[in-house]
Amino acid sequence: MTENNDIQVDPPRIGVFVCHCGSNIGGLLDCKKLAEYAETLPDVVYGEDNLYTCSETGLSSIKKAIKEHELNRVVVCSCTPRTHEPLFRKTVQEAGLNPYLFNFVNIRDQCSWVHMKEPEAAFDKAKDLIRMGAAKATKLEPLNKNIVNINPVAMIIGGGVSGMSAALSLSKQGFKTYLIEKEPMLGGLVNDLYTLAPANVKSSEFLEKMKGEIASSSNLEVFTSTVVKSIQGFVGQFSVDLDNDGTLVKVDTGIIIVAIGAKSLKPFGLYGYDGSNVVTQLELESMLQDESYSPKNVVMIQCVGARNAERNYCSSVCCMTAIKNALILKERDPSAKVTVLFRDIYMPGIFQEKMYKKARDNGIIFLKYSPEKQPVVEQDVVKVHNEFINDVVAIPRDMVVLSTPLVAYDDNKELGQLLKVPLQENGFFLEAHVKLRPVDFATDGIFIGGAAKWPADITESISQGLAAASRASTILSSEMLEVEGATACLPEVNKNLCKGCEVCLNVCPFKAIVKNQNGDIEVIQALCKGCGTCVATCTRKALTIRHFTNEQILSEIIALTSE
Amino acid sequence: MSYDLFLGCVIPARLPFLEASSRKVFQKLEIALHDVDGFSCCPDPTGIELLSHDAWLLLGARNLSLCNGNGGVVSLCSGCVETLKAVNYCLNKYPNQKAKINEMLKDSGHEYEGNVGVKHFAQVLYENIDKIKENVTRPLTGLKVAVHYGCHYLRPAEIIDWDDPFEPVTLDKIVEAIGAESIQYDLKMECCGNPVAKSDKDLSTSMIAQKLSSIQESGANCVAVVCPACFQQFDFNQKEVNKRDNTNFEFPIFYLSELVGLSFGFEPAELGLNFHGVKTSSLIESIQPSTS
Amino acid sequence: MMVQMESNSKQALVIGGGVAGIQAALDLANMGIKVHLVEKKPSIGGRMAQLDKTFPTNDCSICILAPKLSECSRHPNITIHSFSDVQSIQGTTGNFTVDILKHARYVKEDVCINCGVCAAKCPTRVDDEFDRYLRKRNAIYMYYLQGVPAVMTIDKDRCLYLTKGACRLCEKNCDKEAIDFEQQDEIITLDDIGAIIVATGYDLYEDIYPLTRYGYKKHRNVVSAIEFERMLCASGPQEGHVKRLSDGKEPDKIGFLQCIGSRNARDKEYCSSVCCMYTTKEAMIAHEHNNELESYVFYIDLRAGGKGFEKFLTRGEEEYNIKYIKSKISEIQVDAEENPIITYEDLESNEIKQMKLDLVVLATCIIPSRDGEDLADKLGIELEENKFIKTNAFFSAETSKEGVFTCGCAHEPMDIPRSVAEASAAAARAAEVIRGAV
Amino acid sequence: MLILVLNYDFRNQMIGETASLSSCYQCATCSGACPVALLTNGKFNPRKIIEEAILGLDGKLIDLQEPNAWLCSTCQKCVELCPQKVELTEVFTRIKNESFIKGKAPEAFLAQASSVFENGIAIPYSKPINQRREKLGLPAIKTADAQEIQALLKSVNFDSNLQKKGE
Repeated sequence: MTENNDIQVDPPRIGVFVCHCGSNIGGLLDCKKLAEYAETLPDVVYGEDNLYTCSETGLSSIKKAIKEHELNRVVVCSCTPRTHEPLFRKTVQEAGLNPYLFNFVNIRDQCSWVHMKEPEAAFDKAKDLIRMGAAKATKLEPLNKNIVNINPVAMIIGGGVSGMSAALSLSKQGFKTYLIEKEPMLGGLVNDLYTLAPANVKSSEFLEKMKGEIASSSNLEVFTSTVVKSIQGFVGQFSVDLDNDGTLVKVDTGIIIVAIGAKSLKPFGLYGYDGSNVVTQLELESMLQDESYSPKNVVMIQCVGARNAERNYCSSVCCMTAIKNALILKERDPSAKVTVLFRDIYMPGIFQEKMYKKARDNGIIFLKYSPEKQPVVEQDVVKVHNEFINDVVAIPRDMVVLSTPLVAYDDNKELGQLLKVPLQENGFFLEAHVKLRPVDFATDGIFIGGAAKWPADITESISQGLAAASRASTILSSEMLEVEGATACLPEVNKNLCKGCEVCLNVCPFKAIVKNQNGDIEVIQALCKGCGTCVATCTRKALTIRHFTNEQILSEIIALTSE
Repeated sequence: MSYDLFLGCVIPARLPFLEASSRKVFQKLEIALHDVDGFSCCPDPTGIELLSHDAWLLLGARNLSLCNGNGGVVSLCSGCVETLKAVNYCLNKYPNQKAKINEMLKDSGHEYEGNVGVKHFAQVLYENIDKIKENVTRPLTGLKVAVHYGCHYLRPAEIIDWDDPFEPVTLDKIVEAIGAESIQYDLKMECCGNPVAKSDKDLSTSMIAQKLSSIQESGANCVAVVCPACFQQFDFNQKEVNKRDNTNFEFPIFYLSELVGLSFGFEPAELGLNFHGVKTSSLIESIQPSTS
Repeated sequence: MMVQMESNSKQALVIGGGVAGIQAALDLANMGIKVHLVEKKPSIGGRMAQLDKTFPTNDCSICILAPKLSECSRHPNITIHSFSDVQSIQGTTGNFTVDILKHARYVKEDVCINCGVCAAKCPTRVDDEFDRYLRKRNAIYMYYLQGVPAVMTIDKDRCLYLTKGACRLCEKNCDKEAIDFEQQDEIITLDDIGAIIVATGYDLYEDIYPLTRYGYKKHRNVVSAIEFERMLCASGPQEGHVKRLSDGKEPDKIGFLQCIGSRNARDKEYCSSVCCMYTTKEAMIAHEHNNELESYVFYIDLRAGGKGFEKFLTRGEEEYNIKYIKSKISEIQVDAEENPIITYEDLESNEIKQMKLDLVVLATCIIPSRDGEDLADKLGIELEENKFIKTNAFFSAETSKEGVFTCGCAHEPMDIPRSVAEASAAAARAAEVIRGAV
Repeated sequence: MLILVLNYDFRNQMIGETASLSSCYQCATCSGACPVALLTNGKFNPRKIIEEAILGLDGKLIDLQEPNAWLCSTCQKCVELCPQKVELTEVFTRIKNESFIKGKAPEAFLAQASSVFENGIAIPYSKPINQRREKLGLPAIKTADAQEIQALLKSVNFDSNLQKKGE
């Protein structure tokens, strides 16, 4: 537990640390002067500037100052709590302070960056911000984090290769695992593929092996023809209602992994798409299942319905799919004439670039077109304006194959709502941080892998499935978990103010507020993210939010206007 | 050491003084050159090959089949060297072509195995650079040479298999070995433009004009070449450039063998320097005041 | 994490302390598994620590990495072995014994507080590797400002005392008595290693191959992308104000040349995967410093398949004055003012154009770690033809040896999100082995 | 308007035995490095020739001579720099060989070829040259028997193609 009773909380003794952030802040603002200014403020007993307060050097300096100057409040004036608050809280905690006796002042994103052209005004603003931060610090109260018990059970939604990989790993790690698939069989999109790039393996053989492993895992339970009806609870303690072919199944789980994949776009109305002589790559895959199928003149068109205003993204798997299929056609009949019309060839890395080279060397022709001058599919030929010679070339064809992007399932919206996780503009799931938290959701205990997040090939889907399993395992491996303490609550003394109007219930984006059996409003602490929406809307001022109390916020406003 | 000598067409029939200086230098270095009867045009890799690859391969193979010297064949011309090396390369890489060509050669009594080594005369000189140094009696101190490697001396590197295709050193080292200074210039590795004269004379003139300007900027006082096509382009066409562009380039153009010959103490007249388009005498006089 | 699940005595070894190795170590540690993280450099952080910003969000790289560095250093389940190499490995999956060679840094790690007094007193100035030789450091130095562990290291090849036997100014000036010239290289033996993750990242093409056709290292206004990254970086040698190395002038026109060394049958045949994107990011950041900047990106194919990448390129064109020109550049000339000049074909008009630039940035190829072959020998794993670690085509964490996993650029060039995801994937696989090995 | 149709036969002829042509990914290294392309501002364009060869556009390359492959200086810079090891000059040679067959070779090439056909060598020895050779102390040269060379050249139809000039 995080109680630190050994340090006297009153009267406030505040230490202020002003970070240069290299030259991000220090290049514009005189941080030394700001630290000196801070020392003139009420209750501030120590001020210091650091090149990088977040560096090990800066952090040990904070700890040293807490000891030497008997600080009981720490204010860091630097970047953003979004990335750095956990670090500084942990640091003061290590020095014996309650982590909530730390206050963050953002003088970078909200000052030095945005007022780059006005250094003097920015300096004054930084002083205001620091004064406000110190004033709030005097009002900070120690808080305890909430504890949640972890149910060491995993549930994966989606039984494609990504979900299967996640399920296998978690079950091998010893966790009871449920794998939910809406279709009657596992395998997802791979069921519809003939072979898998880049290793040219038959999809069916690949899937059989994986399904076999799943079948022989004793603690892994598969529900096919099953969809999620409702999800209650929070990290460590989710309870999920499943609809298994009409039967209600209740499952309790500690974590949830979303791996529902994506679907291939049907290009209705484009290039004379008819599903027989003008088909998608996915349809070609099933035609290739017939090993005698071997068309003579094939033209493939890339980026059909992608990289345009409506879908402003590269689906990243289509070039590889087209090239793989083109190579199969060439292997079946070396005299087959296969031309790929492309905008940019997306074949990054080692395996894929090599495949692209092999395709050219095997006689597959690649021809660049521009989105302004789209190819025209005619009866016997495809006419295309070739960017490389600035002329129109006619290519004989009996088959046209359209490479369409992977697009998000419509189901994403509904599942997103059930899970309370966001989607991005193209309808794919939005992870916590695109760079460093690629398989986490911002919501604790829920993870994402595979094409449901963004178009991904087999290798990446498997890798992300395993990654989600790893992230899930970090939670499932503990019996208990600490969650945010700066949450909303209905204090005992305010209970009589609440008239049960339920406005808070409806505005809470995390569905953290319920009316309990007694008809009283209750905030489920493990679900509350401390956003404050309920407090702002509470007509009776009954709800309050810890760490952002009225008193604390007023102290900032008063400090702002005091100079 | 001895080599068969492949003279090609241009040098013996148009620029025999280049042959003279080369023979003298080789003699001094005690490298024997055997004259072989019956060579045809190599044929020209910038002419005949472009019309008929088969004809080029056929005559090239025939020429190679006539060589029997122990050290292989040496040529004074980069074009001939390229043809002979490329024919070798091609026949050895594609046995079916070798069989076809030998079948065609059978009637005239020739057969080519594909095993004659081909060298450029500058390559032989470089391989004997220590001997060159020993023979220098009048170092060319004060000569600031813009070395022009020319394309076919170096490329295609896989076939020529000699110096670096873009950062060559051999000719510079020979120039330095005889006491002259090799001057770097921006367009050093560019083509002289000779081959395009057959299709666009003006373009060809522009190419040599560019090179000459670049050489002028560098402060060099003469140019060294190792190919008769380059030689003609630089030496005889300098006045074409001056006429067209109203410039006044007057760079003496030396064959590498001539420079080596001068450093060995041969008199300019012995080397045939008087046959050059751009006069060489005053420059030579300025660095080697005549003893006579 | 509060209460860890009881775990068996098997531990994990992660080789390489870049973002991939760090993520793998953190995941395993948070699962309750003890991890040894071995880094050959004096501090962990790897390449990501050298970057200025990261695409496509343009987050400050070190700012988002630093919390992870700290988390590693304070995590009770992680032991960082910095300035260390793997010496030898014995055993099989579930039961490896590993010898680590910890190089003497001549500074006591547990005593040094990184106050910097020693460096201020050190008389020897040498080129700083972390800053790509664009700045000097002292013979006693921090590998980089935010480095973890945050302790000094003495460069034994440059230290006056260690090379010539006289000086010891650092020692005299260290209040903490942290300097220890008697320190020796030491072998640390780790028993009970259940699984190994190799996350050794990549090396830079320009450190090995000469690039003479581009005048790299000859023309001062031709720099490599990582150098430009340091030039852009607020904590870098130019403090984020990009200046030409020849004359200190702020560039108004920058050429970015793609595929330098890569996608080339004479050189590295593979695609480095990340250059189209980081080039766009670099051009954007440079534009934020100088609104007059024109950027020209010379490419073969624009490869923007990741999440939000295509949009990122569009933003570059529309808002940051970036022009993308499909033409590979094979040569750089310079004029008398050392302005790079390039010749290229404009495919729209089929004209051949020459462009005078203020600065050229080379997007050089990602190449396998130079120590890769040696390490692969010790581990008994296979490399593929380019000398990256050979992996299963579909299960990218699997090397040719059971119990040894890999992630990130050690096996194929890739961006940070994929490296991080792969790191977690490798951690999952390592955890399976360790937990199944009871 | 000329309709350009992808002609596989011509493409295959252009690919030839070495097959390096098909590796091209149109990066434009060649056109950016070519000295003739620069001087003609892209009128001669090695990249475009290669793309047309890949697509088998004989109508462009042979009938229209667009771009004109005869302008190549054979400097081999492109061959050396091509990141896909395409033997560009070899492809140009195939185009020019085909043009020769179709009577589309420039006059100066035909003149040189005629001399080789007639004499076995490109430049016959004139009297003044022989005198000069003597003065320089050079030996007399015995070149190939012209009849023999003619017979060999006839075996590859060199003579009949030579007659096609101006057709």
